[in-house]
Order: sequence, then structure tokens, then C-alpha cells
Amino acid sequence: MTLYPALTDDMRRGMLQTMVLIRTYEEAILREYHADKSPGFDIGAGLIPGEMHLSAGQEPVAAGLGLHLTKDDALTATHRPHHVAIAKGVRLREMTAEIFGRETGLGRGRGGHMHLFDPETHFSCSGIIAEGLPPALGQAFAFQRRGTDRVAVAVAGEGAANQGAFHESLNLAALWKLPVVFVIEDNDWGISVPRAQSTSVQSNAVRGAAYGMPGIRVEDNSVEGVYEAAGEAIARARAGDGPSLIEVHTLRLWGHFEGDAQGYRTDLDGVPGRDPLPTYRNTLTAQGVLTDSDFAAMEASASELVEDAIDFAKASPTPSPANALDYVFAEGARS
Amino acid sequence: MTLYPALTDDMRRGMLQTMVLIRTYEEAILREYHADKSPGFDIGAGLIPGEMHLSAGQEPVAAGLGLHLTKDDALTATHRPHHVAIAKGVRLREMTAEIFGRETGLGRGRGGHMHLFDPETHFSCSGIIAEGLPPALGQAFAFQRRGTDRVAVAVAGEGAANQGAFHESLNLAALWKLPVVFVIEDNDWGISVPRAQSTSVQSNAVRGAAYGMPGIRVEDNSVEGVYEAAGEAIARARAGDGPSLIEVHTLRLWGHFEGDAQGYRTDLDGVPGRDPLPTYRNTLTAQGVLTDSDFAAMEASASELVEDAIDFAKASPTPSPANALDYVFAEGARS
Amino acid sequence: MTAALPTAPLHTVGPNLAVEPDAGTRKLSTAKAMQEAIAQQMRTDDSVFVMGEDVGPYGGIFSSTTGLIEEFGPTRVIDTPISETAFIGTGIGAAIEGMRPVVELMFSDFFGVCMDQIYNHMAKIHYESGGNVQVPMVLMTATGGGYSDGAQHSQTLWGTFAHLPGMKVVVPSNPYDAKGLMTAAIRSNDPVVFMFHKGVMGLGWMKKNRRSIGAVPEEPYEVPIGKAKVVREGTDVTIVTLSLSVHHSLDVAEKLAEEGISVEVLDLRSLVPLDRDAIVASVSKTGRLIVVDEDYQSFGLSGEVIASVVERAPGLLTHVSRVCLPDVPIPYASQLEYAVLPTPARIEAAVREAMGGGVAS
Amino acid sequence: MTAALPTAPLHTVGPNLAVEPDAGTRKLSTAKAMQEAIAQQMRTDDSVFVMGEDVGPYGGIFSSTTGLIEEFGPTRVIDTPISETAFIGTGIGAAIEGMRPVVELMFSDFFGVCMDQIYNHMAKIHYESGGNVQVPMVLMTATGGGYSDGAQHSQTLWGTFAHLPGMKVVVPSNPYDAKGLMTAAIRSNDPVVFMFHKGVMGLGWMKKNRRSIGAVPEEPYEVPIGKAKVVREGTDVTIVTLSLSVHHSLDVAEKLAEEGISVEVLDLRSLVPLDRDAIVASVSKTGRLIVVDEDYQSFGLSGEVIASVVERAPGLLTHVSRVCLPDVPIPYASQLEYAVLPTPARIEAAVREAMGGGVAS
Ligand SMILES: Cc1ncc(C[n+]2csc(CCOP(=O)(O)OP(=O)(O)O)c2C)c(N)n1
Ligand SMILES: Cc1ncc(C[n+]2csc(CCOP(=O)(O)OP(=O)(O)O)c2C)c(N)n1
Ligand SMILES: [Mg+2]
Ligand SMILES: [Mg+2]
Repeated sequence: MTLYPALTDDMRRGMLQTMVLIRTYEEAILREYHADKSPGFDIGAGLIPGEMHLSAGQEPVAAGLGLHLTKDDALTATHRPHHVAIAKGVRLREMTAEIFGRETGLGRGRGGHMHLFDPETHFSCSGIIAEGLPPALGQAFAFQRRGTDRVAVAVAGEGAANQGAFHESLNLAALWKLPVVFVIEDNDWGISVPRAQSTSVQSNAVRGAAYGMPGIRVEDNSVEGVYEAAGEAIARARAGDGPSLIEVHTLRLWGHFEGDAQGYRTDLDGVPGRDPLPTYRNTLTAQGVLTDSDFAAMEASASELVEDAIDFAKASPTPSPANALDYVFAEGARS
Repeated sequence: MTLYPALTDDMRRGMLQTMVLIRTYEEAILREYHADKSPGFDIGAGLIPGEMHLSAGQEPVAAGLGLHLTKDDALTATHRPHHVAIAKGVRLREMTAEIFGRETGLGRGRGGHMHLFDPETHFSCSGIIAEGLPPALGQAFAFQRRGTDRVAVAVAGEGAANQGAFHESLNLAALWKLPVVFVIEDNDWGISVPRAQSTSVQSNAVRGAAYGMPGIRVEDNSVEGVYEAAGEAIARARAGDGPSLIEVHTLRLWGHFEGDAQGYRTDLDGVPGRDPLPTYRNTLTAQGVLTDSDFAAMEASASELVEDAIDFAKASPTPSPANALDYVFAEGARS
Repeated sequence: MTAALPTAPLHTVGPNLAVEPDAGTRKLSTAKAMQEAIAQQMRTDDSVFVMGEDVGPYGGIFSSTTGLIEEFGPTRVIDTPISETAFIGTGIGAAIEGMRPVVELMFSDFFGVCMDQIYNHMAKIHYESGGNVQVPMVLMTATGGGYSDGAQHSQTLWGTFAHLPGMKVVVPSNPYDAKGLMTAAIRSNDPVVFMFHKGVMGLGWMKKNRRSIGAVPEEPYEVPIGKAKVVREGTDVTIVTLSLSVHHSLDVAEKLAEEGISVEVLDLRSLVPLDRDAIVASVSKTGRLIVVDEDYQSFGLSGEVIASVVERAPGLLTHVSRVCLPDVPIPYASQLEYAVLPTPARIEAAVREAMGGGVAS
Repeated sequence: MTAALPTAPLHTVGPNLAVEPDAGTRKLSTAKAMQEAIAQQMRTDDSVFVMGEDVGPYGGIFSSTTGLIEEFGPTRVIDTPISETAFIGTGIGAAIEGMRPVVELMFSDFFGVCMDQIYNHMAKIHYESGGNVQVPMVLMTATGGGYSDGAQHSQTLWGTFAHLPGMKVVVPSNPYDAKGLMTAAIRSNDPVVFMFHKGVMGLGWMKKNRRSIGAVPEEPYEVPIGKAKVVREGTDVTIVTLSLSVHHSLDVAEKLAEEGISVEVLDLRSLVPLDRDAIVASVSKTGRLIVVDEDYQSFGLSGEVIASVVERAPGLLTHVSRVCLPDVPIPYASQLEYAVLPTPARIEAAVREAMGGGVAS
């Protein structure tokens, strides 16, 4: 029995559309990020300052997951959050405004690209490796205690799977049968450290057994593979049968962060050929599910949404320095 | 092929002798600890103040391990360290003096029962759960880099196996093929929390697979089982083949710490019958390996050693308050 | 673990409560006062639950949760694995979804295994979200030494928590404040770290000061977070202190009163927010300031108190000194531990020195 | 990972080295000065090795280890998994066995995932062992903000480390001190936390102060741990500061000199031990103290500096103020971040206020 809908052609096109939207978004951020940092790259300068971790190449993880989630489900992401945020339905304008550090942003410009919080879609992220996992447990705990069938998805990289928080979180989630799905994005690299130099096993999927939870690895950055694996796991969680672990072998198409020359990277030549976007486009085209004009339309609507969000961000006011100390606490000392 | 000597009758008697020594020691500490805390138990009062975690019932873990280790090997223990310290060959007088908080103690009275450091036998312990594991990796690292065949043994409780440090340490040890043996003492309880309420799997041995290292569980608190499992693992480490994980199902014969009424404990009735000391004594007797007078001799020599250590401690000077600030640093600011 | 609770409204702070009402005559230990505060809030707010190591049948290693599991059951009083990062983070996530977790970190000394969740998440999420996400959570933790528990189980560390922005920090010294501050902490929409000294809990198995048992009103009430209290009025010397050291300071003040030395004792009760006005007000009367703090002396509370006075009233101080834990790991042997703790003897000597006009070293 | 190294004698500190020799004329960035110090010690002492995230081919995210793996290979310059507790603990264990690890914690902001190994083990083992076990280890870590890296990647946190006893803490502001302090740290038999601000490294991809490149002797030498330095003499106001804020303070001092305001700038260089004599000596000349600190203001360095002066010389200060990071998570947007950082503008305003005799708020 399948516990989730079988993929229809519409859903396939929908996943590709999401992938296109994400890629279009990351290309636009890339453009805006570098637009005003030269001459001589200055990380702190420009309309988008600071570290920038883009998710190009990892769209299949987001698109495959997104179809299964409603806005009432929770998702915690990492320092590389844009793709899953978009697939989760985070408001593009407010997210972009936050990345531009504007008062209209999700965090009024206080958080930034690694700290996107959207209560409407129960989305959050953290810049500390693996530390986004424990809060997802708590969201799942609240969902469970209230007798809902809502789930929490916790996303982390393969490098994060060697952090203590990963272990503690999987054990606790399994012990309490929390409705959580752990998704490991294996993009082969943790900054400059290849997976083989960080991880003592070939696949993190085997680590599920250490907690008595199902563990599965999706190969080839397959968006449909992610859809199937996530479908199983999320249905399981909604049914009250507890957490699952999914590892997806995905691709870091660009540098770890912008400005990363990737001199350490031995696999660069093979990278372009592994780009999941043309791959999935060609698959759907070959299957007769997608025409060139369909794809052109996808690109057009994606550009429209993205440029609208960028325009919104640029047109938004910057936060007033006078208010820098606001929002430390929700309330003064109560008296 | 066996990579370690098969057990001889002498070795069996030797392990029993070690178990007797440990039990005699813990009974003596128990006696001295409670001697002057009444009327009305005051944890801070008496010749031995503070928390006291005794290891009665867990002697098989120590005795089975000890036979394989030389004083050049390292061992890191927990808040419950006496049994493995004795099996590792830590000087009984100086260890006891430390527990009594005397200037002649291993730490000049600064450390106490949870902080025993003996450079001669490369023994140390920590009161923070699972945090004794990482330093063992470093000792093994130094042994490996110097081309020796020395090993480090890291001991922790079953409760500690759900702490992040456990996960990080096993991954790193496996990744670097460090000569480490991880020994989990499963005494069914983490203070008042039964194993089933802390751990999502039946046996921590299965967690070895999450790091590509052998994992084995020794049942029935069997000292000979520990000897065999430890023999394999230590030989493997000495040969440069990397770490192993051993879980021993042992027994917490007494409370978590002294003063623990154990009202929460559901398994108390069964406990006396599971005492490993009479069990192993009877086994050896039944096998004709041990006579009653042999055993009496063991008890006599154990009492002699233990009482000598206690006398030494009691006769030793207490640290001078004037020197309380000594030993924070090895040297002043160098100039 | 699957029983469903009724959904509670997000971030309710419940009905208005009395603020620092008359203490009445009923006496409780600090531990019982904490238990009562938690139980009362659990009765009126289904979103409140308790989580931590040995908080269930054991009742908390230092009796902070005794009796709760019997009344509220294992779905609301939850024993955890030894996984502080995971269960504190679970509290954070539950708080984000509108629950009100009371999470126990058994000893403050253990912060090192879970501080990221505490200071980079619990404390920062509200600010990073521009006020859109609240984290109404209480992190309670046992602190302090004096019973030879060694360097890893005797620290107070409140200076470490107070230095890092985004979390309120309260440190009650007695049963009345413990109940009122715990009630306020649970009802607060901000994360509150509630640090209780083992020596003020009134435990049967530890040396205790008579003030660890005191009058506590039965009905729920609040002690405002961020308000210090003059617990003894005086005119010669101001002792600014907190937690167990309040008891020692009062004992010394009583003794020296017989000699005509008038010591004012200010119990900070909260570190974040810090009631600097109360500190300055007291020193304005006495001109002499002694900070008594069981935390490590340097880079912590004692320096902040002194600096806050000098910033606001540069000429005010005629004398200042500190009676703190020197910058040394806490020794095991009693003779050594009591040489570094802020004992009544050290406090008394500091007061006498202050009256002599010199500067304590 | 199996190549054997020659056994090094335990706890060697090597030959005597020059102490603060003449700087000469060769100019290096702070990053290059650190790399050179580490490389020189690795050449003369086989027990020295480097371990951390991205310290190998990448050369350290902030270039602290560039070029080392090329010279010393992967057995002595070791990339680790993202497992700070495990690899810092590995450094501790190796140090206990007589090696001299230089371990990098990529950002000080990450201390929350590994602080137990640092403060309960690295820092306490020597004391707990009664001096029988030494932990000769260097923990180097990047600190500070100013480039919109957000609340979890912009903190300095040196006050947090300095508050906890048993580890020395050094914070160089320039290439000369960075090389000398790193050399002293590696050769020290005590654990040393080496905190370098990203803004003083002289990185090509970050806004930099001209002083992040300076004269550095080629031969190995030491800057003594625990000695502050007057980096500019003055008579009107003393600025006590450290790290990047030293550069800002010097810029302000130079500017105001043209107006006849004479500012003395004291670079602390070490927090543990803290050179209180140097602080008092400077304030004795000026009577006016401004503490400039990029760490959070309350319960940290700035309060300790002020308290240390008042304790030793109560009447001395005619003016005191602090230019610190207020108690707020560090905001992302530049406009907000630069509103909370101790900028030259804020420092200048504080100096003018000091000269006006008022008290900065
Ligand atoms: C606890 C902690 N350690 C180190 C870092 C620095 N850091 C940021 S991203 C990163 C690599 C993460 O690799 P991975 O988990 O595979 O995610 P990816 O970047 O590949 O998406 C590191 C080490 C951090 N943010 N937090
Ligand atoms: C990080 C940390 N959390 C909690 C504690 C408190 N504590 C001390 S012993 C203990 C139980 C340990 O159980 P286990 O690991 O099974 O060892 P056992 O006591 O059974 O030998 C706990 C929770 C601690 N010392 N360190
Ligand atoms: Mg990765
Ligand atoms: Mg146990």
C-alpha cells in the first residue's frame, strides 16, 4: 500500500517548477550578492552583506519534500536554507527582504540569511551545525501532544551527521516516537572536507538502525526518489509510528559559500554534468511530460516571482539604528 | 586464531581475586563514608564528603578488562571509577588518600573520587557523562603517532551512550582507526531512569555498525565473557585495525550514589541473586578451580591491601587551606 | 507518550496575580515552594510541562519536582535520556509552538554540553526573528558548592549565563522568592534561567541555613523579574549579594549589629535584568560596597556590580571590596573548598575592613 | 593516519627565545604571523600538530593555517569532522600524553557545542590532578563581527572564556603580538585559548585596518602571556581595550591629538592573566578610564577592568565609561550591527565626553 499519492505528471511538472523557482532564486541572490562587492571582494559590503550559502544543485531535496508538507507542518533548516524555505512556502518577499537586511524582512533585518523564521509556515533555520535538529523535536512534541497529525522535518548536511546533536536527537525522537523526519543532504562536502574524511560509514542511512528507525538513502540526486522516501517517512510520522532518517546524495553545484574558490575540490570537472535541473527537465521531456514551452513558462513565472521579491526587498526601508536594541525580550521585567 | 591468551585456571583465579579486591574496597569505602555522616545524613560531612558512586556488582567489567592492559595503556573512567581504577593498577594508597581528600592523594585532595588522575598508569576519570571518551581518543592518537601498540580504553555507562560525545567519539575513532576500545557498562539504570526510558535500542552493540566498527554485547555480567570480548577488541586495536565497542550487561548492586533510597527501582528483589561475586566463586568452585581456603586467602589479602590503603589515607595530612590556589596553572605568565 | 493534551492558547500569561503579597505564616522549604509554583501553573495552564533527568519518580535530584509526576503523570512530567542538547532543544521547539516547558538542567556545571541550544537558540531566536517568535521557556538548574562535590559539580556560573544576552536570569535565595520568581518565570513570554543553589533548597541531606525554610503564601503570586530587595536595612556598609550568600551575609549582619555596625544587605534576586537602581540607592546611603558572590571573581557579577555603581555615581564609593570565589577550580577537600568559598568568616572580615576604611584585597 | 612520529620528550618548552625583540622591517599580516609561529614550532618540536575543521588544504577559514599542510603533511595538519567535542577532547588527551596540539575552533561562537571539554577538562585537569597532569594545548579561535555574519557568527565571547578558571586567554591585536603570543602559547605548559579577531587578520576579502599588517621578526620569539602594552602614550584619558578595538582607539587617539586631546591606549593582549598593574599605572596618570570592548557589556571584561581599578585605587577615577557591545544579540543588517559595535565614532564621543568631565551612559 502507498500511504501517499502516486506521482502524477502534474506533480512531476510541479516538482520541476519548484526546482526552477529555487534555481532562479539562487541565481538572482548570487547576482545581487556580487553586484556591489567589487573592486576587491569585501564580504561585509553591498546590499547583501555577510556569508552566503546557496543551494544550487540541491533543489531535488526541497522539491521532493515540499509536495508532502502543509504550512502547518514544521521544518528546520541549516545555514543553507533557501531551497527548503521556498519549497515549504515561506513568503518570498519577506524572506528576500530579510536577506537584504530590511525592516520588512522575516526578522526585521535582525536575523539574516542563516536566521529565517516564519511562524506562518513553521519554518526556521540555524547557522550552527546540527543544532537545528533539537528544536524540530520540540515542534513535533507539541504536535504530538495536541493530538494532531502534523510533522516536523529536520534538514541537515552530511557533515552535521557527525555532530553530537544528531545522535541525541535521533535517539530521543525514536524513544518518544516523535513525528519527525530527519533529512540528510549529502553533497559530498563539508566546506573543504570530503565525506570520506568526516564520516566513518558509506551511508548515513545505516545509522538509522542505531536508533531502531528506518534509514534510507536516495541516490543520484533524484527528486522522484526523494518524493517516494519522504512520502513513506512522513506518512509514518503522521500515523504516529515515529521518526525516519533519509539521506539524499545531492550536489553542491557552487562553492560552500560565495567567495569560495574551491581550490580543494577534486570533483569539479564532473559537477556540471550532474546538475539535477537539466537532468530532470530532460527526463520529463523524454517521457513526453514536458514541452519546451512548458519549461519556458516555468522559467518565466519563476523570474517574475523572484524579481518581484527582489524589487520588494530593495524598495523596503532599512532598519533604523535607533531600534537596534528592540526585540531582545518580548516583555520588560513584569511588575 | 586467538589474538590473546586463553584463560588458564590461574587467570580465572586472578580475575576472581581482582573482583574480591574491588568488592572489599567498595565495602570499606561504604563503611568509611557512612561512618561519620549521622545523625541525619549530611552529604558534606565526614572523613569522605561529597557524592559517592560505588561500583559493587560491576566488578566483572573491571576484572575482565584488567588482564589485557599494561600500565602503559590508558583508561578513562566515569563518576563510578573505583573498580576499573583498581583493575588498571592505580596505586591503592594514593587513590584512597584522594578519596579522603588528603595531601598525599593522587590529586593532593583537589580532585576527589570523581577526579582520579594517575599518570603512572595513564588512568583518569571525569564526572561529566560521556565526556571521558574524547580524551581517550587523544591518548590513543598519541600512542598511534608514536608507532606504539598501546591502547586506550574508554568506559561509560549505558546512559552515557545517548550523549553526543559518545557519537562524535566513536565516529572519529573509527575514521582515524584509533587504538581505542569503548566499553559500555549497562547496569540497567541511569540514576532513576531505566534503560528502556533512555535508549531507543535494546543493545548498544548495534550502534557499532553506525561507525563501521565491531559491536558486541556481553550478557549475564560474565567476567569471562568480558575477558573474551576485551581480548578481541584490544588485540584488534594493538594490531592497528581500529576501535571496537563492547557493551556489558552488568549490575548496579547498590544505589546510584550513597544515600539513594532507590524507591524508584522496580528490580530490587532480583538484585541479590545476580551478585556476580558469589556467582563466579561458585562457578570456579564447581569447576574444581577454587577451594574455600583459596577464597579465604583472597579475602584476607584483599582486606590487608584495602585496610592498609585506608590507614594510609587516614594517617595522611589534610591539605593546607593556605595552598588552595596552588596548581591552577603549571607556570606563571612566562616572561 | 501519545496521550493528547488540549490545545492551549499561544503565549497565555493567565490571569493577573498578586505581586509580592504578604508572606503569611505557612512555612515551606525552597524546594517545596518551587514544586508548588510549578504545580499551580500546571493546573491552570495545560501547556506547561516539566522535562529533565530524574524529574519523574525521583522528583529531581535536588527535589525541584517532588510529587509532580504523581499528580500530573508521565506525559507532563517527563524523564529524559542524558541528552541535554536534545531535550533542551525540545523545550525550545515546544515553546516556539506555544507550550511552556519547564526544563531542568540537573547541575549548571553541565552547561558545557548544551550551551549552544541555550545561548544561541533559546536566547537569540526572539531577536533574530524580529520579535515574531517567542520562546516562553524556563530552564531551571542547580548551582553551588559547599559539600565537596568537586570542580565539576560545585559551580554557580550565573555570571556565565548573565553575560550572554537574550535570556532572563533569576537566582532566588529563599522560599518566598523561589515560588514568586518561578511563577513569574513560567508565565513570562521570555526564556528565563532559574538558578537555585542546593544550599537554599532546605534539603534534609545537606547542611542548611535556617532561612531555607520560610513563610510562603498558598495562592499563586509573582515576584517581579528584575527587582532586587533590601533584605536588611543598614547605614554603614552595603553588601550586594545573592542566593546562599544572602544567608551568610544576614548572619554576619546580625552578629555585627551587636557591635553597632549597621550592614545593609541587598538580595539581587535577578541578574538579568539587573536592578542597578537598587544597588546605587543602597550605596548612596552607605558609601561602602562589598559584593559577595559564590561565582568566580573575575569577569563576572562582582565586577559588573562595582562598575555599574562607578558609572552612575563616580564619587560615591569610599570603599569597595569583593568576597567571591577566587579564579580557581573548586577543590574537593573541605579544608580547601571552604578556603575559597565566600564564608561568613570572610564576609565578616571584609565588613570589618570596610569599617576600618581600608581596601580589601 | 598511521605514520609514526619520533617520540618527543614530555612537556618540552624548547630553547630560550627572545622576548619582545625589536620588530625590524619585514611586514606580515596577522594571519601570516600566526602561520609562521606555528610552522616554526612544528619544525623544532615534533610533538606539535594542528587539528581542526578546514585547517588542511583550505588553510583555515580565516587563514590561520595556510601553507602548513603543504610543509608538514596530513599527519600533522589534520582536517576533522564537525565534531568539536571529539576533536578538542582528542587534543586534550594528546596533550596529557605529552604532545602539543594546536586545535582550532572555527568560530568562538561555536563554544556551546564543546565547552565542557574546554572548561571542565582542558582547564581543570591540571588542578584536579594536584599538578600531576599538564595539558599543554593551544585552542585558537576566530572572534568578532562587523561584516553582517549574524548573531551566531559575530561574537567575541572572550569574557566567557576568561571568567572560567584554568585556561590562559590571549587576544592579540596585531601581527607582532600574534606571532609572539602564539609562540608563547605553543611552548606554554598550560592550556592557552588564542582568540583572534577576523578583522585584525589582514584578510583580502574583509575590510581591514592598516595595522593588520605590520613588522614581524623572522626568528621565533615570545610575547609574554599576561603582559599588557601601552601602544600609545597619553596624559588625558586612558582607553583600556583589546583586539580590533585597539585599532579603532588608535585611530581616534591620532585624530583627537590634533585637537590637543592626549589619549593613552592600553592593549591588554592577555585577559588571563590580566595585567591589572598596567591598567592602574595608566589610569594613575590620566584619572579618566574608558573601556572599549567588542564583547557584551554586562558581566564581562569591561566591568572587571573598572572594578580592578576601583579596588586597588578607590579615589583614582575622575571619570569612567564603557564603549562595548550592548546586551543584545548581534544584528545582521549593517545599519543595526554598526549601531551596536564599538565604532570609532562611539569611541570618539566617549573621549570627548570624558574630557567634558561628564559620565558616558
Ligand atoms: C558547530 C559548528 N561547527 C562548525 C561550523 C562551521 N560550518 C558551517 S557550514 C560547515 C560545513 C557543513 O557541512 P554540511 O553539514 O555537509 O552542510 P553543507 O554546507 O555541505 O550544506 C561548517 C563546518 C558551524 N556552523 N557550526
Ligand atoms: C552531562 C551530564 N549530565 C548529567 C549528569 C548527572 N549524572 C551523573 S551520573 C548520571 C547517570 C549516569 O548513568 P550511566 O551512564 O548509565 O552510568 P551509571 O551511573 O549507571 O554507572 C547522571 C545523569 C552528568 N554528570 N553529566
Ligand atoms: Mg555537505
Ligand atoms: Mg547505568
